[in-house]
Amino acid sequence: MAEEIPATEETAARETLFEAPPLAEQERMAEAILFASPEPVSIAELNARMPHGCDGAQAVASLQKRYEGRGVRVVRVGEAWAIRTAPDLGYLMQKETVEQRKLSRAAIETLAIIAYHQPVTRAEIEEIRGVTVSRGTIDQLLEMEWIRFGRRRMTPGRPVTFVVTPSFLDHFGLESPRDLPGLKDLRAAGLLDNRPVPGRSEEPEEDEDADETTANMFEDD
Amino acid sequence: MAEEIPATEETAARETLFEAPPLAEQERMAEAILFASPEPVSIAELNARMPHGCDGAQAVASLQKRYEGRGVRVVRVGEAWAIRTAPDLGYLMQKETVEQRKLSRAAIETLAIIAYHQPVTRAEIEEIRGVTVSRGTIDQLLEMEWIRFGRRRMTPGRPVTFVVTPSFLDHFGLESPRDLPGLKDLRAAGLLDNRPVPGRSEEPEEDEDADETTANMFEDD
Amino acid sequence: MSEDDLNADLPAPDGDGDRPMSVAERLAAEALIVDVEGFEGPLDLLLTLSRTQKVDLRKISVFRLAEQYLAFVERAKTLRIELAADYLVMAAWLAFLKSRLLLPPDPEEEGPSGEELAAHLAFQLERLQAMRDAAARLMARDQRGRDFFVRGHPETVTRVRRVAYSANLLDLMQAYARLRTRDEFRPFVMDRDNVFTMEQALDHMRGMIGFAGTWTDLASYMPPGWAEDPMRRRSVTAATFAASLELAKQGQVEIRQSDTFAPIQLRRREGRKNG
Repeated sequence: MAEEIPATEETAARETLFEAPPLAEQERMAEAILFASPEPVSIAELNARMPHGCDGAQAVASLQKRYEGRGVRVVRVGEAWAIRTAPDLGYLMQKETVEQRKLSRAAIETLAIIAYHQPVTRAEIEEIRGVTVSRGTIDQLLEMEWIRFGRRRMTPGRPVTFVVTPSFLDHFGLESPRDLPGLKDLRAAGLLDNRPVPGRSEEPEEDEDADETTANMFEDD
Repeated sequence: MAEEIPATEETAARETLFEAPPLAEQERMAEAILFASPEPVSIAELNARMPHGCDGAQAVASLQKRYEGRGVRVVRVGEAWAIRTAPDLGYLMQKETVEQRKLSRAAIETLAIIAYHQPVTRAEIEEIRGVTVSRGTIDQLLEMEWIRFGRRRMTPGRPVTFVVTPSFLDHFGLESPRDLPGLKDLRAAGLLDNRPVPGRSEEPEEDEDADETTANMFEDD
Repeated sequence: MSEDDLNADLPAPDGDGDRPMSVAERLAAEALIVDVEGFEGPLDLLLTLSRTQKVDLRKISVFRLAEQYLAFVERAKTLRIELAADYLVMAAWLAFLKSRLLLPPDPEEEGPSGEELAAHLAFQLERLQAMRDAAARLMARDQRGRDFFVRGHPETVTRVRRVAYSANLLDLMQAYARLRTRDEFRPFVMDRDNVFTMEQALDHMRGMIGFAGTWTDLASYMPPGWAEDPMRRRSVTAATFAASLELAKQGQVEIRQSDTFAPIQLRRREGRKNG
């Protein structure tokens, strides 16, 4: 990088050895460090992490100038520095604060049955799960737009059926419901082996607990 | 942007209401959104989060140009975009380095075979490696979210296939599976062909299907 | 097993004609034997052996490779090293390949020629090597979290809390697997598809008996569609017979049978014909 500066005598040799990178390069370094660090970075830490001879304070100052008016800014937080979104664009950040929560066991089982057996009626889901399906579970899946109502079944009572939606396929990275792996594939991938430790109760607040323990007993074949 | 079509009276008012911000402003928005998200953001999501009428693709393209040669870069990951530190500055980041999970040789080879031959069935992986693939290997790669189930192969038994994921691309800094190192040479050398074992007739009636599966994904070049 | 044992057992310069083995070759052979556990199957071993030929994989002599492999298996045998079955299967196949390569092709014989088989093996080795090189190049790439980094501080500008439920395909499949494997083990339930109950037979006969003024064969009381399948025929015969006994007990029919195993006949019992 900066090795080509001609210098005289042996001081030059020492200088070259400890030559600091050009300011533009120092600015790049500060930029990468501030970007990757979860916490604001102090000038002292910056100097410690950058190569010998670098001037962290100067690098941050010119970085700050560079980001003026941009979508993100270099801001001072106490004694340290950080990159933050420009405050006027805060409204764009709403989606980042979505709280991810795992689907309940009842919901994921219901969803799995719909995906593998669609179109399927509520009674059929209950028959497969061996427990009644609460209204909330179906409602939740409908609201997430992972399932929708299918055709009515042409049997007495003409019950509605459920099918999965394109947005379900999208979420699970499937091109079509036919691409769902079968039991044989699951076994081959080792997914049928994950036997819970006996006696360890999972999600004790759920109603299907008894159900689960009997299921586990049979899980290995 | 097609908003400048002159319109009359109250339609004009409505147009103004939905006027897209100037490109420089759109670039700022894309910048803020990409900076804020550790995971790649798709153009669709970008468009959904930016005000009506914005062109996320264009904003990202000009943003990418702006960051050329800087300490962080705008990179493409499959169909999405992300900001990542420049790889030549990795040595400054010891503090941020995460302990990489040690992959077994079997897992690494299996991953490479899936990446280069995708979509590929388990039997094909075993044929290439000459040994059975242990359950744990596939399981581990699935769990790391570097591979996922692809379409089923339209051959007898309809076996599932495996393909690599966007998070695999992100991890290895690849824009798309086409950018895998040496892919072209391997293909030119015929080493990615599905060459049947001589004497073993392999479902000749499925020929078109076999074609389709090897061709897909890498088709466009 | 000590080094001396190995050396003592490795005098024969097999594989390469008369030329005695060089020290390096002997060390290599030893390493192979000792490391057999370290190989990932016969193809991996063949690939390692092929390196001793020091040629481009495309120009490899499969014949010589087969000999090397068979020599390896022989040595393992003399050293009483247990080889896994797939190594022995490969040995048998390579012996076959060797004989095919030696003999002039028999026009009568079916199947691929020795050359075709050899070419395929060479292709497999080249492909495996290519995949290993590709894997090494892949792992040598700049990696996320090692060479380049993501944003360390995800923004939390406005905390608009919205709950998004998530699940991945693994969760979904595991849930389904859990349900389905439970299903496979449902307690045994009698399959009632092919069973005709006495109640059904009674209902059926009561409908017909009014017309049976004359002696009629019991078999004609069986409902249609039950005589073809042996399992159903057994069930319907038993049920109808039991039902006819029940009707006789109630005084509604009379039953007769002329001889052992002769057809059973019944008719409606008239109120006036008492006794």
